[in-house]
Amino acid sequence: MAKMNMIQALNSAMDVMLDRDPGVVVLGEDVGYFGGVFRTTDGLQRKYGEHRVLDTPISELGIVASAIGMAVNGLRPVAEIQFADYIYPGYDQIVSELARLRYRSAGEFYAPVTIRTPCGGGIRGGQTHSQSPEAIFAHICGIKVVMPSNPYDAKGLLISAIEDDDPVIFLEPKRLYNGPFDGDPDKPAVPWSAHARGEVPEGHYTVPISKAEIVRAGRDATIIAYGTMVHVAEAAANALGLDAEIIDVRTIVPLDAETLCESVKRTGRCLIVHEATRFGGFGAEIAATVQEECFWQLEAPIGRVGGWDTPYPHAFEWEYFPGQKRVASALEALMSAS
Amino acid sequence: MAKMNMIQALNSAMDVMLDRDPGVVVLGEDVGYFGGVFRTTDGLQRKYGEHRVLDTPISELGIVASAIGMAVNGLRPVAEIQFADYIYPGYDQIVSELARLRYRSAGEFYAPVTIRTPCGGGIRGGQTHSQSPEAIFAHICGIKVVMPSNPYDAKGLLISAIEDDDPVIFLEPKRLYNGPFDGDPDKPAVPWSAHARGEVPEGHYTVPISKAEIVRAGRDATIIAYGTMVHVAEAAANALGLDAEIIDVRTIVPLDAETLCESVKRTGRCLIVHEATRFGGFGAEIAATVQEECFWQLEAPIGRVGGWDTPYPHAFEWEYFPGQKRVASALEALMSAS
Amino acid sequence: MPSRLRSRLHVPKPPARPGNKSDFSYLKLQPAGAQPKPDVRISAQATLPLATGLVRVLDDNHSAVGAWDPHLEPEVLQAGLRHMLLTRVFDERMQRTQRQGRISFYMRSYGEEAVSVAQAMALRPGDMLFPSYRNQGLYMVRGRPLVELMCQLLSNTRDMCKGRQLPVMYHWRQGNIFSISGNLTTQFPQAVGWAMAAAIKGEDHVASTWIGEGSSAEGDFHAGMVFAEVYQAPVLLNIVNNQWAISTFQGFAGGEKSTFAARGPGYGVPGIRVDGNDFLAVYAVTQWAADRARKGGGPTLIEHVTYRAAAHSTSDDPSRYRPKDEYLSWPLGDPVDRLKEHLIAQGAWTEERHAALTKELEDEVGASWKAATQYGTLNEGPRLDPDLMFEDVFKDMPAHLARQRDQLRAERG
Amino acid sequence: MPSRLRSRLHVPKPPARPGNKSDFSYLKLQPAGAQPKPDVRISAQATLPLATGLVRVLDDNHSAVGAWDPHLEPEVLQAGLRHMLLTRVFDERMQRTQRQGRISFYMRSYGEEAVSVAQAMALRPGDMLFPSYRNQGLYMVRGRPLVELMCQLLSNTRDMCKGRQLPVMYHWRQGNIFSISGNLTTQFPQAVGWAMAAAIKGEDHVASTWIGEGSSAEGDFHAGMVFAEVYQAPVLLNIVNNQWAISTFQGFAGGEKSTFAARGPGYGVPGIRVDGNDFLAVYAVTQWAADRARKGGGPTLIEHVTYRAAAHSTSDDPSRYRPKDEYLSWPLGDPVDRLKEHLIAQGAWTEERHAALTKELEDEVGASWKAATQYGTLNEGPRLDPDLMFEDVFKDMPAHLARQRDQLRAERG
Ligand SMILES: Cc1ncc(C[n+]2csc(CCOP(=O)(O)OP(=O)(O)O)c2C)c(N)n1
Ligand SMILES: Cc1ncc(C[n+]2csc(CCOP(=O)(O)OP(=O)(O)O)c2C)c(N)n1
Ligand SMILES: [Mg+2]
Ligand SMILES: [Mg+2]
Repeated sequence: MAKMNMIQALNSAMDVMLDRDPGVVVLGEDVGYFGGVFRTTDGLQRKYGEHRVLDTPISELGIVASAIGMAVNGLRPVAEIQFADYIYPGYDQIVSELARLRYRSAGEFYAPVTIRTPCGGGIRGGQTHSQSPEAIFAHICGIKVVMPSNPYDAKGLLISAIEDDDPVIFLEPKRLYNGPFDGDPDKPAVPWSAHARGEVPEGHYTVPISKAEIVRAGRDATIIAYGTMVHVAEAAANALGLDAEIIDVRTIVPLDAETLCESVKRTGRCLIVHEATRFGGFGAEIAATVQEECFWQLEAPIGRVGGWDTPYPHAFEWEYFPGQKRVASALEALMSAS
Repeated sequence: MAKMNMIQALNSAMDVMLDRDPGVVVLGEDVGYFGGVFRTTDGLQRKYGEHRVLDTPISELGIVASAIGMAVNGLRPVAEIQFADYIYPGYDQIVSELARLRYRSAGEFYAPVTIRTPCGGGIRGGQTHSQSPEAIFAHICGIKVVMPSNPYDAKGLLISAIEDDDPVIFLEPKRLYNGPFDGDPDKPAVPWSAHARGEVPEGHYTVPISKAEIVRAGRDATIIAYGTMVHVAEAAANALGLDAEIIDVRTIVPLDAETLCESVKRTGRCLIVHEATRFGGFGAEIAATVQEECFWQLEAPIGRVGGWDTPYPHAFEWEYFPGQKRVASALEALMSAS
Repeated sequence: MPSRLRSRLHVPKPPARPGNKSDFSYLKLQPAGAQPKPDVRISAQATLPLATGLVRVLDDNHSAVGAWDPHLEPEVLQAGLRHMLLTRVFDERMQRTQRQGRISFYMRSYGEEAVSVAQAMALRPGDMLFPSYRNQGLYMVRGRPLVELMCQLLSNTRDMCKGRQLPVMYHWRQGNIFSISGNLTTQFPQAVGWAMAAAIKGEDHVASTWIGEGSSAEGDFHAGMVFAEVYQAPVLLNIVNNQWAISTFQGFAGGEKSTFAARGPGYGVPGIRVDGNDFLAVYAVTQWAADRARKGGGPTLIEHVTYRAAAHSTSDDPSRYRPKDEYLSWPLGDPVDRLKEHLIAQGAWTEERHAALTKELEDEVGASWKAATQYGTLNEGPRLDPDLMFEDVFKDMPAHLARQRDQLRAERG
Repeated sequence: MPSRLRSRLHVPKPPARPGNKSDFSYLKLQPAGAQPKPDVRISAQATLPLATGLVRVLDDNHSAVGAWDPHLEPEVLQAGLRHMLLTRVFDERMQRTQRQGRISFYMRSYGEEAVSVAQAMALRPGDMLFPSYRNQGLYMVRGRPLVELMCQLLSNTRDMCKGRQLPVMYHWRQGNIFSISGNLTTQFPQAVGWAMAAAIKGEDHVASTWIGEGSSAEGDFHAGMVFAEVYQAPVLLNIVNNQWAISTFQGFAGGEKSTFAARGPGYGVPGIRVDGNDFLAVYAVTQWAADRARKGGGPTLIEHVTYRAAAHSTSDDPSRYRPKDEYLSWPLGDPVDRLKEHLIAQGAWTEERHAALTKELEDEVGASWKAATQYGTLNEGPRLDPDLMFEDVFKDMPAHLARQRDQLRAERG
């Protein structure tokens, strides 16, 4: 096992797959010679050549569309969108084409494309380098949506995504690239090498898509989170000394509702935490499902914590970010409700 | 008062506004000389000239972007997207620009653009003429989202939208264009002239944005719906002889949560019905909010009925459509839960 | 807004509206044989005369003239005539069945048959086609049984799309024809991606894609052009300029001050404007562009000048926005008639054989229709199993869809 | 996939990578004065030589030559020099403050100052500007106090964006400069819409918009071109080809087989390629295009050939992907130096005056910085009220945002 941060783990996943499968190609803005603005594809072009690791024109539409065409011609493209905030010009190709192709052609054509894109805030990126758009993909049938919270999962899930014959939107919480982040920007940064999930096998392995993970067992409440918020939730629960069960959703579509509901049925209380704006966010789907399945076991209203329903403002990054305080006060409300 | 169907009511709203405000312009594919593929803009170019009612190139991106530019230059554009299924190429301009302009410029610039677009199924349109994409706009902060269920509201809400200084996505359930539709395709079509809400004033009036309407008072349960589903819900409740309160949401953003929750607190039971795919749909937001606000009054899990989580298939239109049967069985489950 | 000022906005106007006399004087034409045929290694810039002129082979006396004459054997031309005629007969029959309420929707390619037929014939079977909804001729050439197309139109138990798509939204993996999308222009950059993959794999196949001139306004057009140029992808990028996009004429897509083909050289992509109703010219241009692509010369943008003789679709009534008989004065004639007259002039065809062929094809279409309706129509059984609705959303059905499938089963009793 | 086959994909390669000698031989240049200056009523097609050639006025002897010489008074040139120098001094100082951690991010326009400055000077105050993030010279010309720009960079209590935008994402309603977006190219078709509205209102104003050559690959570029051509919108469409888009050189945006300006005639829009480091040439071309637009001639596409002398942003390290000293061999020189030498050659400037001006501007920038930081910095007070976060999402704050504002107040104690 090696120590890897999330960038290295993602790089390793692509490296493994480029090596195993000559059909795998990597493409995106600045991903080739330069190795990506976050260096996630560093060294891959040197190793596999500029015909398998492609710099592209600045057109997210063109990146998605050409990846679809390549996939239909037998390749297995891994496309990078430089920031999730810039995925919208490719939205039509994702929604109307990538997600629909298998269905509309009754399975004759399909496009095993993985779209990787850094998401989330906490890096002073302002409103156009901080978004978490998982909900606008979760609502689109025909596409899988994944968000890892640590290097081990990141590599295993990315390999699963590339091997999957369905298209996958692979959202990378960029605040976690270098280390776990518990929501407190004033604390010194912790590297992944100090974390168990920073131990990553060098070779091929998979983490299954559509399986949530119970990160920590607990009895008093269930906290459902994904991406950066898994770490924030854990810190908030610890700060309160709460015996909370913490679940990392990992796969947003298809959602592992069973694992979530089974836990809530045991604890009777549920808080959902994500970084995306709250209104109409994916937390709503989780809440709606949980109340449906666990109504008779619920002892308190399901809580939801998210980003405020505003753009992500540059100067108010930490007032905006759903940090430990916001999670903790939601937990307190959750535990005191009766 | 005149009898109008929904197309005539929408046409009348634009007519009134083109007449009152020389800054109002109407633009879109085929909307000018031809009067629109649904004839919603029929006669407007003849009346106001081809510089105020513009045919455009086939570019939803260009339609939204040019409308933003026009709005910044003092006009009040009403843009038509021919089908809601074709709005995605304009999604980046809507999300990153139209919705964000006021915020990012601290109020110095804003774009009072109304985007009208026919949505929903029931007209044998197959998967690319039947979609209901309200959820992917509801999650985007900075844009209002409206969906009327009858001619009177359609005209009053469209005038409000055009007069509103915020951008508005105005979704028109096309199955309601010619008459109310209760979900039964085998029954003879009913025209709006036979319906109270087909009585529409000829001149200027408004229906306020962000106010839901209690369509029918009731004590046993609250059914929350919008667009076509208001009529289906009513028919299903009638068929069961249920004394349900039926609420037409009308404005999806900003949501009139107060009216919804006040009702559910009274009835203790809640069913949410929309035509869009269920997973991650706007019903999830309503359910999440209602369970939060009304937890202690709820006597049963909140139910959600929507389209299946598949594209809208041409041959299975009525198996797909969330019709009276699906609503009725959800109501039965709702009423029998205990 | 000061209303006393006069608007300076330019608003394109079609030359004729209902009630006016048709007027095609805006069309820049050239006589057959006027354009030289350059070597396929020509630079993009040097194609500008080809992109603003008009490649034609068939002259007014029905002879094939000039450098672009592909010198095809009579048998090839007869096959082309047959495919075009079959396309037309098929379209007419399907239009009628729609009028009778037996299919929900239809779109004809009347007047544009040469584009799909000549191009499919000039390409190889291994070349991949990314069509729009008005390229049914591709299926005729590649030989898909009519019954299979009809079953799609009927959404019946043998529907290749399993009931999921509107009529005409075919696909054919085995025949290398891509799935048609309801969303315009999306296939254009996808074809480029397919061609990039062919190049990456070192294969010899080319891709070919078709969009309408109206559709060329979408951003997908631009992405396709840029990616094709940057990677020199082996792809034929076709704009079928049939003068109309539903109710708006080609000036609303940017055709007033330039040709569509001329955009090519601007992007560094060779452009050719061809008489789309001239089977021989379309064939020759396609052959040239495919040859260029196979030799590593990269993409070619081809504008086919033609006319949408029929309504946009069965939902459309063109008499509301253009003179009813405009097609009769279309200066480039009818593609079927022109090839027929050429063959007759060559002594390789007769009116009698033409009539007989027409009858034969009508019978074939009629018999196919009969066979197809056995498998059900939209309104009459047998019907597809509604369970199919939940398949192919993903490769494997996830739990929530299985639950919904069961729920529908219960609902249906 | 058969790996024995050799890929035929063309992959653009920049002429030099780190460690190589710089090589600009790919650049098609022309001497100053080579291009004739046509009447503004010229057709789009006839501009092709302008679009593939290069309009230059300043020759190697620092003289202004040829038909495009705008014959500006020395005072105007001196003002231009001052604005360019101010832009450069401002950029350098802000870069340093970022390195000191006092602002979070910065983007310089080093080497490209002539584009914004000459264009803003050639336009009228009522003309509306839709810039990218690398057009700070527009603000210098239109006279926005530096303190106000700095307060934006600092996200402090006087930040025009109320803390909501990254540094450099300015806007200025009063000065007719539109809000900068983080999303590339979106402003391009918006400017066309603004110009359409000016035409609809019968007004005389033109719009001008700027994008990088890399950004021109986005679909928004195409929408802007098509709408501009169709409605003949009075708009200047500028592509600033500074050879690089972060790490990818201009060949990845489609610059290998054509110029960016040449796309114009393809669309039916006049195109001009101009030496972007030649103040006089940029001024003259802008004047010409604005005059054309005001006379109802419609849009012009202008490609400015220049070089991004600095890093993409403070987050970038260009030595990873291009020779470190590439700018020193850039064949079109430095815009500030060239105008300075021209003025000196004319006897309207001296090295001493230049040194004094530089010092004066450095002092001005220094004093402004001092003043700006009084209103707070990103890390030190005073700070903007976080309540502002919830304003301007909508014109009036809806209930759910008011509730969230209250929740944040409670959270902050
Ligand atoms: C993205 C998108 N926008 C709008 C439409 C509606 N629509 C369908 S066909 C059509 C006209 C297309 O015209 P053209 O490209 O010229 O093709 P033609 O029908 O003439 O073959 C329009 C606007 C659509 N299908 N997709
Ligand atoms: C839609 C979108 N995609 C990607 C980015 C990331 N990005 C920011 S600047 C840039 C390069 C732009 O290059 P160019 O247009 O040449 O402008 P320059 O920086 O050279 O002035 C990229 C890819 C973005 N901001 N928006
Ligand atoms: Mg057309
Ligand atoms: Mg650049």
